[in-house]
Amino acid sequence: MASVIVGFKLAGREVEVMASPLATLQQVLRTQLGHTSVKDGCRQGGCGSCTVLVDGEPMLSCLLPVQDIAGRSVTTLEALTPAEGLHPVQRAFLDANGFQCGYCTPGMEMLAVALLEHNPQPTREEIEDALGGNVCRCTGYEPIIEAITAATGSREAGR
Amino acid sequence: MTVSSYFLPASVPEALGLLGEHGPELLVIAGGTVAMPLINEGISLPGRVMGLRRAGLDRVERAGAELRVGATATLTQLVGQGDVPLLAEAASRTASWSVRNMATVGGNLFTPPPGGDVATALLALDARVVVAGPAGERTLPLTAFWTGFMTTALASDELVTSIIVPLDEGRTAFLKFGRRRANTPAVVTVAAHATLEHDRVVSIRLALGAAAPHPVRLTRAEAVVAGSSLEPAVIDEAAALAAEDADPVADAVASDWYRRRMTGVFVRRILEQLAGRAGRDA
Amino acid sequence: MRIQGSHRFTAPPEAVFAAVRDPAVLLAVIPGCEQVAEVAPDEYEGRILLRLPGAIGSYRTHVRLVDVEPPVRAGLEGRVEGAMGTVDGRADFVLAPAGTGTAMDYRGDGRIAGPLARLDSRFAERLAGSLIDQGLRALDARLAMEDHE
Amino acid sequence: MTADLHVVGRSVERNDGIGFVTGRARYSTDLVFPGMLHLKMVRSPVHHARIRGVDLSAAERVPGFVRALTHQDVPHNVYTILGLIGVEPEEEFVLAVDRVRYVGEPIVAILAETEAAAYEAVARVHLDLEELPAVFDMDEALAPGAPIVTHWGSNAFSYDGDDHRKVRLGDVEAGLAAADHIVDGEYRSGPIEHAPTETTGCVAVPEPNGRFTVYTNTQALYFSLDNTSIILQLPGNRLRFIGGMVGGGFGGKVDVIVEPLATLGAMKTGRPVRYVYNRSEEMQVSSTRSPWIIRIRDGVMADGTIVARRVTSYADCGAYSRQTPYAITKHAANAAGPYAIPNVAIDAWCVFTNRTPTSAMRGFGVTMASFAVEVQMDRVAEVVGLDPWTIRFRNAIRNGDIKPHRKPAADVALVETMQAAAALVGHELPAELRAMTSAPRDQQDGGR
Repeated sequence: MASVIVGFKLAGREVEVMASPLATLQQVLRTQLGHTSVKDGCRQGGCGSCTVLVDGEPMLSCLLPVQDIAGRSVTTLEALTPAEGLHPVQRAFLDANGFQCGYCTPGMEMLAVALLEHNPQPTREEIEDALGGNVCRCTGYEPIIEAITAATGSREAGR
Repeated sequence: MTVSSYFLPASVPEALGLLGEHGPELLVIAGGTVAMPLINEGISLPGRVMGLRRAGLDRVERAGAELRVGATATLTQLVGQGDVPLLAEAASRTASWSVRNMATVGGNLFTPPPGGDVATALLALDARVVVAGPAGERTLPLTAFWTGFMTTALASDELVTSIIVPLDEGRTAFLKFGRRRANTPAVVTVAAHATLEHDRVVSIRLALGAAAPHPVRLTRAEAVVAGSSLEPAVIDEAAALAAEDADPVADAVASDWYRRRMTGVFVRRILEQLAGRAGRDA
Repeated sequence: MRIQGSHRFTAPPEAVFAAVRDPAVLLAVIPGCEQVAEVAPDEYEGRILLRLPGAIGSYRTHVRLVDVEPPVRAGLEGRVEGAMGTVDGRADFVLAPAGTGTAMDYRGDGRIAGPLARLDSRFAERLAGSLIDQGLRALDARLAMEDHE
Repeated sequence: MTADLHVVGRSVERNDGIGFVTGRARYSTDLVFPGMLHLKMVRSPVHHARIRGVDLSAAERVPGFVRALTHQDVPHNVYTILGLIGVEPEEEFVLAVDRVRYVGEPIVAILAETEAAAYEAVARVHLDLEELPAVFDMDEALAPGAPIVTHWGSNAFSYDGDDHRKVRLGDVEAGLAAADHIVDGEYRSGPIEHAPTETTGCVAVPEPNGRFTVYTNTQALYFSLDNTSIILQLPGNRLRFIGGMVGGGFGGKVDVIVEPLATLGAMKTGRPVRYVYNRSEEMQVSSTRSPWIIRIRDGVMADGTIVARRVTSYADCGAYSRQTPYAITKHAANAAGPYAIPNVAIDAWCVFTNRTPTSAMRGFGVTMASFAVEVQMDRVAEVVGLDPWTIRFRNAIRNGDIKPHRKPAADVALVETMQAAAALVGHELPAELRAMTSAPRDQQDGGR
């Protein structure tokens, strides 16, 4: 088993990791780079808890060999969290109580961020469709949809 | 098995070279959405894996009267193209946004049932598969691609490189029935392409997914519909034949009985849609 | 893993039975089959390739015909073995004249061991059924062709 | 007055909320330690079998294999969940000895340097199993001649020397005989998996002082600690359990399944051991809510008064009892519903089958009772020609009423709750129902 060195951009910084063949981006982020906001709910592409942005597009890091994204730019929730205070989407999730156990929350937020980049004023149906791949087992989806809806407002207000 | 090598060829010749060198035990993946879940849980234990994400097969381009879709073009790319609305719709109804950003069109041809919604649409569009091997390229119609459950006409030293979709005039329709609205495997999927002259059906292709070992054309239903004006009696007969010709299995999504019933219901609905009539209840 | 099914051949039972005992025919009709050799009377070894994520690889196959009663019935006992595991099993088929052709009924039972056993059992049964069905269809086509020659 | 309150009537930010929305909340399965080993389980591929042999030789040759744990390595090889709450007998092994009773039952634990190596070694363990007949249906399991799942020769759990849990009040036969109407109902439910988003798991770390620190997502930290202490025969002061972060539980993470073996692995290797279910294990192996069959026969007078209720319930506990016998006791106490019925007989069976063991889930034996009883109440209302509100108000339990387990009811508020619910949904109740209260029957009008 020959490990390989893979370089990519994480939170705007160049990183290099030593990865075993076919190691996933999820494994590398969680076990080598300390980005444990990237969760590990199923490793089957079924729960969305490991959602990260690759060049701004949401992808499931559990299904993505890290070698495949060499040279590309990866964004996790660690990258979005300001040194002080919260990202507007985080603020909205906190205000709406869009979490209970918190395990699905980072994936939900990453997806919400990507959605609002593509579509700053999504309808409720568009939010529901976008969240189709992210599973929550505690709160139900209503407070999460409320949070994202509120985040559209706060983005507007912040401009 | 601990994966000893993961290859990421930068071209088709390089990929074919690796396939020739390492033989049939080289697992080929593209988007990873089918194979990686099995590898992650230790169900699949490949020693060597080849990924096609960087092999330069991800273009979607219009060439004359055809749309050429690279094998590793993502479902999101299909959603974004405007030449074939049926394909955009089928792709948009497949899996979730994040999965569509990864899953490939070529990979959809190999997805175990009840997957393959895009493949079902491609079948209705009479698409052809371009296959590269040591002896060069060959093209085969999609109808000849699948040979059985999880088996294809692809030789062990060949790769699918692109899918060619004819840009035929005609009406199309796509219906997928799942247990929820988004990110759901199909109970049944039906796709149709028809040319009509006034009210008369000149030609029709009806494809069924999720209720057969692989996407299939419903040839007996097509024969009944061709030449008709989609009268209610014709639609009834076609729907009944389709339900008869379905070859479904029971899985966690639906029972075989239910899939057969729903095949009839959704073939009826798609034909009513083609006829421009609002659906009747089954 | 249990398999069961039936198939109709256009050729008569004698021809079908003879074909099943001919390594050259087996090589041609078994999907993914790369080589077959008769290692003893009614005993064959071969290699089959599978390209599936959960079952990828090349499998050594050893099959012995037992309880042979031409052209009516026979059993196939054997073992399929590869890096991903083994399948030990036995299948029995019965041939009966049906018009000018043959009706075949078969059933079998296999024990899967090793990594292969982790595949969903319905998936494995369906795959086995599909491979057998393809083989029998190919056999039928081949016999029909010979008939016309 | 509310102006003086800081919390009541206000929305309060959760003190753990910042950790959740920033992803900084630290779950036990996020933790990585230098030299950490991965534990993966060899599980039964069949529903019921005698174990003739286990061959580890091919697994031991897998690069990265460190060691295996078998039943012989476990100091006290039996789960003691029920023992801790006084329910016996203990019957589930930590690692199977000579028999497996459900698909997924743990047989051998593999410790390896990487998860991939652990998976491969697991796949290479050869099990020699003699398959036995299995039973999956509760009625069949209780019928004569059924394959017996337990080691004591019956597919029923024993309560106080009886083969099921009994609750009796008054004379149910006399009550049924005197009734104007008999209303029968049968209610069934399937098993339900909790499906927490974070799968069950823990990391056990050996400390320089001879103790073991176990980071776990259990819902019941001290339950897990006590069980691990008993199973490993280690005094509790050598175990330090750190929990509190549960990525979804709902009752599914109280079974104490992963901590004892992870800790044993750490003891045997001197290295941190991570034992986390993958998604398939969570769905297939972790316990579920029991499937139930509940049969209710009511004797009802023409005015809607229920004078007798017989409830016969069956809960499928799967191959091992875990917490289901306790759930059935709770069920039996509640199976007649929150109604004042003078004659009640409740018979609740805990049935063993070769299905995945069942255990606690939200409501714990009472959820299905409520479902069955409330649908039954609607049926009773239909039979006597009353609306669903009236039938419930007339029979609602009030302070001082005797409950089926013969304790007087105190501090009940069913009548008031229903009045508030009616107001919330805009349903106007008749004056008779609006006038009712939960005060003892001899202190108010409208009592019967």
